[in-house]
Amino acid sequence: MAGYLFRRLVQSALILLGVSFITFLLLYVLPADPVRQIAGRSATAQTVENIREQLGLDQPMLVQYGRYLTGLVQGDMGRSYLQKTEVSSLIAARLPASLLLMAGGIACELLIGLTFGIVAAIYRGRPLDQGLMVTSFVAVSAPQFVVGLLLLYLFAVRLGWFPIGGYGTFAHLVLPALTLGIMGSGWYSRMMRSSMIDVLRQDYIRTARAKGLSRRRVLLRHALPNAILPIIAMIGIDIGIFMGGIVVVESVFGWPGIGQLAWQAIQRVDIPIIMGVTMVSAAAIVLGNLIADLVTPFIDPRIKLR
Amino acid sequence: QGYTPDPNATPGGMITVTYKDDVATLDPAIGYDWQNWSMIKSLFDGLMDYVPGTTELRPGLAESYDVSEDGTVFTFKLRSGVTFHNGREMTAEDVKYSLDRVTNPETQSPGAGFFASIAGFDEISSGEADSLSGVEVIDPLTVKITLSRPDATFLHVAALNFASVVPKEAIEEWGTDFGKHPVGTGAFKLGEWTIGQRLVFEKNADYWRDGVPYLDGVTFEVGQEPIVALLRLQQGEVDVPGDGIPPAKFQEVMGDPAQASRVVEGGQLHTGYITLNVGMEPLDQLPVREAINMAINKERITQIINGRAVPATQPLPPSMPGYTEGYEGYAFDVDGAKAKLAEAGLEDGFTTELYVMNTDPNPRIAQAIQQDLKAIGVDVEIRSLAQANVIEAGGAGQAPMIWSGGMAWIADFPDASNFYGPILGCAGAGEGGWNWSKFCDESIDTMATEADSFTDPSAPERLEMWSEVYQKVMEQAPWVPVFNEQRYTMKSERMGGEDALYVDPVSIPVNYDYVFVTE
Amino acid sequence: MIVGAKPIAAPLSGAATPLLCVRDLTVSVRDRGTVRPLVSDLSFDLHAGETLAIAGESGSGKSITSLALMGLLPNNVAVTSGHADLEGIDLPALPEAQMRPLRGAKVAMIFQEPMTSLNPVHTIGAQLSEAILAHETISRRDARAKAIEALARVRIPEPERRLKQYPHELSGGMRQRVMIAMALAMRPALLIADEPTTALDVTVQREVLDLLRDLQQETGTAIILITHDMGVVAECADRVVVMKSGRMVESGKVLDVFARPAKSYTRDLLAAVPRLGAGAKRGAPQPPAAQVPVARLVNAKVHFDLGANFLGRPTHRVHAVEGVSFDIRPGEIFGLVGESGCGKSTIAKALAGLVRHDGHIEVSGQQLSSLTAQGRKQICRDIQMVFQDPMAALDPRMTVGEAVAEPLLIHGVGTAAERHARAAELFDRVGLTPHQMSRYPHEFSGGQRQRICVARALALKPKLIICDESVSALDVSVQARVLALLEELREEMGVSYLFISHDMAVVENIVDRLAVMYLGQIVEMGTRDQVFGDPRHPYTQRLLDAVPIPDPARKGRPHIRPAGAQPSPIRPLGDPPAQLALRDIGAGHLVAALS
Amino acid sequence: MVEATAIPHAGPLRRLLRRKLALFGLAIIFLVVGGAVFAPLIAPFPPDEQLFEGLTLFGEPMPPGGDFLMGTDLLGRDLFSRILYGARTSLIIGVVANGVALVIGTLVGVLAGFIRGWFGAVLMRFTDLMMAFPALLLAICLAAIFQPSLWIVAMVIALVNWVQTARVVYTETTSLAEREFIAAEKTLGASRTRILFRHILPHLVPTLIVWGTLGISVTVLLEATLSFLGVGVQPPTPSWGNIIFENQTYFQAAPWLVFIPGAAILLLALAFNLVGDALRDVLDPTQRGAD
Ligand SMILES: Nc1ncnc2c1ncn2[C@@H]1O[C@H](COP(=O)(O)OP(=O)(O)OP(=O)(O)O)[C@@H](O)[C@H]1O
Ligand SMILES: Nc1ncnc2c1ncn2[C@@H]1O[C@H](COP(=O)(O)OP(=O)(O)OP(=O)(O)O)[C@@H](O)[C@H]1O
Ligand SMILES: [Mg+2]
Ligand SMILES: [Mg+2]
Ligand code: NI
Repeated sequence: MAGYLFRRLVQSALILLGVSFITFLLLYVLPADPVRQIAGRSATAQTVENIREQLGLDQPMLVQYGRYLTGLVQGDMGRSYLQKTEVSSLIAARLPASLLLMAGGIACELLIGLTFGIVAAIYRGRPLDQGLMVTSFVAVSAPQFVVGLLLLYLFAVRLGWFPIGGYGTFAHLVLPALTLGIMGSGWYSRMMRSSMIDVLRQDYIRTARAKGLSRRRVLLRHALPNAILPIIAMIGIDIGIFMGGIVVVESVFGWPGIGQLAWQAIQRVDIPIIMGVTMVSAAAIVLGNLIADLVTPFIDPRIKLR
Repeated sequence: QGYTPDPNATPGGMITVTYKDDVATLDPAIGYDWQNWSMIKSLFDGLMDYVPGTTELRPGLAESYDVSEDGTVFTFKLRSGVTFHNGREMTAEDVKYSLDRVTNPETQSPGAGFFASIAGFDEISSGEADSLSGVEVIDPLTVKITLSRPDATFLHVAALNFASVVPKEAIEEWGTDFGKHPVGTGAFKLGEWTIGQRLVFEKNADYWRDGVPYLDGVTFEVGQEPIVALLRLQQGEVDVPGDGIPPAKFQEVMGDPAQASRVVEGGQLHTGYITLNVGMEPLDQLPVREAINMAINKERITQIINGRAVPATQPLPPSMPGYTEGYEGYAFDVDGAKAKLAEAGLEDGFTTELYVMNTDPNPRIAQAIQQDLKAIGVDVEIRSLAQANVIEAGGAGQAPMIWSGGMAWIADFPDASNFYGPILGCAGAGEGGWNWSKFCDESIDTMATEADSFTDPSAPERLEMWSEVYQKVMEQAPWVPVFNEQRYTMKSERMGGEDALYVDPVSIPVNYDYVFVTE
Repeated sequence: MIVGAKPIAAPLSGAATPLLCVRDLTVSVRDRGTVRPLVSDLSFDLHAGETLAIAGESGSGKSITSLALMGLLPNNVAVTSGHADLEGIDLPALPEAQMRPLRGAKVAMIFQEPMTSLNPVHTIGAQLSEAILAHETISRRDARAKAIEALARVRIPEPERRLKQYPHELSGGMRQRVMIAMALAMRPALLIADEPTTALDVTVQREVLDLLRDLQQETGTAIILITHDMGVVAECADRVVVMKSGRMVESGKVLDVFARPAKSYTRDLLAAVPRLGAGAKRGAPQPPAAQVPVARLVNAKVHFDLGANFLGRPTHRVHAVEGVSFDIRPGEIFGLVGESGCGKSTIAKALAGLVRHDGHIEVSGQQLSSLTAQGRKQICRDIQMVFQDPMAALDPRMTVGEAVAEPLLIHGVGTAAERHARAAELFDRVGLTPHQMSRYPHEFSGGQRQRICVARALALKPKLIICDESVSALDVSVQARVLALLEELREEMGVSYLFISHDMAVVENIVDRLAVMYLGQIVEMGTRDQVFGDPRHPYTQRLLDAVPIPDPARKGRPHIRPAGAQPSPIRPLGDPPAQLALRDIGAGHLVAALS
Repeated sequence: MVEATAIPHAGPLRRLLRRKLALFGLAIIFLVVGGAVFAPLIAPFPPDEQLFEGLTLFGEPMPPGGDFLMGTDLLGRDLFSRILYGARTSLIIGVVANGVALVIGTLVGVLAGFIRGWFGAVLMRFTDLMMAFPALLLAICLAAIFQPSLWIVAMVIALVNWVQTARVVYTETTSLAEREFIAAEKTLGASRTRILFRHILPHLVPTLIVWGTLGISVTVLLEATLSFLGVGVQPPTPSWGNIIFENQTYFQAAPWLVFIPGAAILLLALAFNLVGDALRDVLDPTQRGAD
């Protein structure tokens, strides 16, 4: 186990290294000059050159990358070109909100997706199953911006159950997490359905029934843990998919996460922030996958980590 | 001075203002965004200032000033007893320090270029000196600024955010993080800043102007989608949506008399234009550029943005001194345009590209332009990209046409010269410059320099000259001026103060120092 | 109530009312719109404390009958007429809600597949106490105590520790015992045991059967024992019902039926039963020919590494095969016996090139480890394998015709038409009809599938066929047919076999020579007569002793129960087991020295 | 209890056609494809013509009805015509690009899961890397470097979307590779390619159907995001995703501009799913009789 963890961590570090290099390369070839953004419209050629030199942007790409990496290893992500603040503190201020939102999103999609999937599997082939299938397709096909606004309009403005955007309490989290989770819930319900149908055919389900257990218990205690196994790998994948979604959701709900930070940085080629957010999100994704892999043996004791 | 306080104004109360984008910095030497511009104005003061709600200059931290005959020496007499938010008294040394700082390349100020007329600017920007030789402290309350050439706009420059006076010790304490811990002399001071969520400004009780500000504080909530901000305004949670009324909601608001009555309309020092790259085939031919100018149906484009603009005929917006009243420009005339194309030997039209920033409504406007040009046989391919990519393409001179929306010129200060230099003059036409037309006419440039050498910025001859400059520019048609945006600021019921404060030309969206709440 | 026209299993003691009374039970399947009966008009009685065996060929509806009693039929299968009264309650007619409390409490069942019938993600303890808690309102702690007691009763060593283990950490025999413990913990009035020992080797089978009998004596539970092994029937049952194609053929006391089978099918069934000692009558095996052996193992070893330290290096090693040497001569049937987990399948896999090995293995003169990919493919023409579980060994998405023709296709033999013709011929050969070729594996019974696998193995006319428990799951009559087929093929084509089985009787009947394995090593090897006639190693003796004898008259002989925990082939790295030296005690009869 | 009704044997196509839902799905697919192919014949207006009568005096779009079957958009263009032409783009993205992503993902996952060893490890770590890599950034760079086009956006989508499929397929393949019939194939001397294509791939079909059909909606919407960033089709070329994106803030003022293209995407994905599900049931021999 410890050995596995060690190896996986080394691999993860290599992956992050790869991500950082490719991202850096892309940003380097990107036809957009950050110095122009910093120097402003009235800048003279002299000023532009001064700034370029100060930021080391006149150096060859590999030198720049080496410098960035050296900083990164020491926990220094550099300073934002436009905000002048340390990227690490900007990200640190916003990361908790994004993580909370993702956790909420995962919780929502699991809750909705798994429930729907289980119900659909039980009522396989009947109208309820078909209804749920259509629902899951609606969930997958609905643009998040519209879903967010609809939810906001309905539950916050009309019904007043939740605050209209913002951050802080649990009530603030519900709608954004729901918006983020709805798309995934469609996937999960389809995956869960097929996984569940498969598990319900297994012999041990028959054994459980032969013991005289209640239907509920057979489903939740015997079928669910087995059916959820293939789904766990997906939760790791989700974090990557969410990175796109949080930009939209955060802006609709005024959620102070890194999505908005990244978006503004991309619009204005604030390279240190783009790099920082990329690295943090890549780390989150790698970690998510790792956790998914680490959690599986707890649910399925047959799996040995090697 | 020039401003009579509102007799109905009552002190007290907090208001909430929302923005979509986060506030990047509150450092006056750095901040150059739509949102932080007015915030910085309320936190800091410069030597000069504007009468609220107008474009009229008035002294700020300077009590009075003298200008030498030749217009190159400005002597500012400072007010006494002005303190920074940290309690220390402001002196002439601070003024000098602030100007040295903003022009020092280390600061990386996007506004450094505005100070190019101060003697010693070149030395400091090339790193030969670390202080402006043109700024001298005469005594603790007197500063003398010497220019290397006469600059009619210098008083406006002194009123820019970049010229705000900052305390040296605070900057030394915070270093580059000063932008997150601003200390100024302004009407408000920063109370709390939760990154990504909100900023709270508190009233500066020791503010040197008597009676203002009225408000106890302002809460800025950032990261708020404009549509949601409007919803919240309708629910009474927000007082002023900083990004204005989103297009999707405009008809709804204006269609409801109760809400429409809370919308203040005003002019704006803005022009939306299309740049035509004079260095690229076939736009290098004047008739082609003229044809394009004639082909654009500006009325229709203003209709697309809910009529929230007026069609433009020239680079300057109507409320700008120097605007040429009655100038027709190029009237919409499809046949005329076709004739012009034929003149250039392009009766079959041609294919070209139009770059545009990818946020609504810009792609829509681009499509309207595309349709108009198609009518005269010009096929336009739209390239809708992120802001930085459009700016890069423009600077590199790769873009045949660019629609300026989203990145368009809103004047830094209300002077005609502000629309020329970097965007139409030779200075900006080089590689990477902001003159995306790459238009450079030496004779016009000379004329512009001449106009700027006046001592009095509002001298009629000077405005006359500027008017001529822009007419000359339009003769060459490097731009298609499309419209001048109108400002529509919506406010909550409880907001008080003259309408002019809500469409203040320099403090967008509102002048926080002078508005008040009525409950 | 009693329908006289049908043969009805007569009650053991006429006076008492039967515990279970099954009358005219018909179970049908809905398949592609048609309704087809799987079990027709089945009737029998069962009294408390009695054991009823249901025997019959594969696919005759034994499992379906028991599932019908449990109310656990698959969705598309339903009881269409008749009834089955347990203490006066008609079980199949009960709605699910009322049936549920009866399951476990009144009727319990041990399923046919012990490997898959336990939930892999819960501990043994959780699954056991859950069963107890479902029917009794007692505290968790009491349930745990009862679970320990139940495990102790099925003689699982260290029951407290086992509670925390997961099914995959137990051997097959242990799992089967857990299933039994679970069924018995609730003290049901009726216990249905569906082939409880098919998957087990003889020693474990012995233990399980003894256990069932002991428990029955203790609790008075009535047992329905479903099996295809007539030895088991003879040893354990009081009465027997013989089924064929969903119908009852014959029923009666075991002694009577075995002594005087009334129906020809029963007679055939009994005749087909392989008996230990019967092989000797077949005559001595051919003398070993001096040809090159088809396969030869010299000091072959297979290890699996387990665990990992923080550098990712393994910490433990399974010594699955530890220095095994033997050869298989042309035309010879070589047997490999030994208890579960001793490494038989691993040897088979090593020969087939499915696992890496150390040491020397050569097939028709070519050393396996030095083969190129092309050579390996070539070797496949000489050596073929018939797997233990035919269902698992056939691709469920391929028609059986394609499956049989596939090896020809792979090796580019003939045109499509020729391949088809050859496949048809093979189908004929193994006793199937060519028009079944377009069907899919799940549409066949177990025995038929096994024959399809044999046909596939024969397609390339190999020199050696490895049969890994190939007949264990088959009922005796089918088993006999398959064995006869193998024998015939040997005669005709001179094929050699490596025959792996836990069924000593079968082995004795078919092999020429055999090796007995224990913990990855051979403990005894020789000709059939040498090993069966004169077993020298104590392990061989124990193995032979455990074989059930299909003669009810010899019921209840004492058995040696293996004592203590079993030694394990898993050892820390760097601690290989000692190599046993084999000693020739005459005429090639090799026996390991006792340690 | 159960009625005996005999149904004679029938070929897969006949059996497929007998399913009502599958027929419904097929009908929709034909409708969409037909609409896309014959758009110039069917569309009442050119898709990018900004009609003068398409906007009200205040510059508002016209609701469905009258001359405009589905209303007009913010520039006064006929929505119905745009939906018809948009089907071309969206079909290419949703079916072709998504399909390519599915194929790449399946190949990578299957190879990594089946071959294992260092080759499989490298493939999977590469997949992890791609998963951790910010796809939008790649899109922006490509947008700025290349001329935007439908093919670039299709390529980006294929490049980005295979990752999840690869991971899921990988997990499934590893467990399939452990199945005994695969070992049996090896003893027959079957080549790896044969085992992969003939014996492993068919078993992945159900999963691939779920992923493939859900992927339609996702990629069609993703195309809009990418176009917004400048990678994809540029205005005024319509695509369903674009139409939604351009107009999503107007979902209250002009709901038809969002909900009609949304419904189109939904129907397309659903139709493919219905056909896919039916195909799987028809082709999968183990499912016969069951259900
Ligand atoms: N779900 C099902 N659908 C269709 N036919 C089925 C189903 N389950 C079982 N059958 C058929 O019912 C018949 C009886 O099956 P059953 O499992 O009872 O046989 P069995 O006597 O237990 O055989 P074995 O000794 O192989 O276990 C077989 O022909 C089998 O193919
Ligand atoms: N892939 C593997 N990894 C680790 N251990 C294994 C593996 N395959 C087999 N073993 C172990 O090797 C030993 C020999 O297994 P093998 O399957 O050869 O037994 P067997 O004699 O065929 O038993 P059975 O009669 O139950 O089939 C067992 O202890 C088993 O647990
Ligand atoms: Mg059975
Ligand atoms: Mg085995
Ligand atoms: Ni009766």
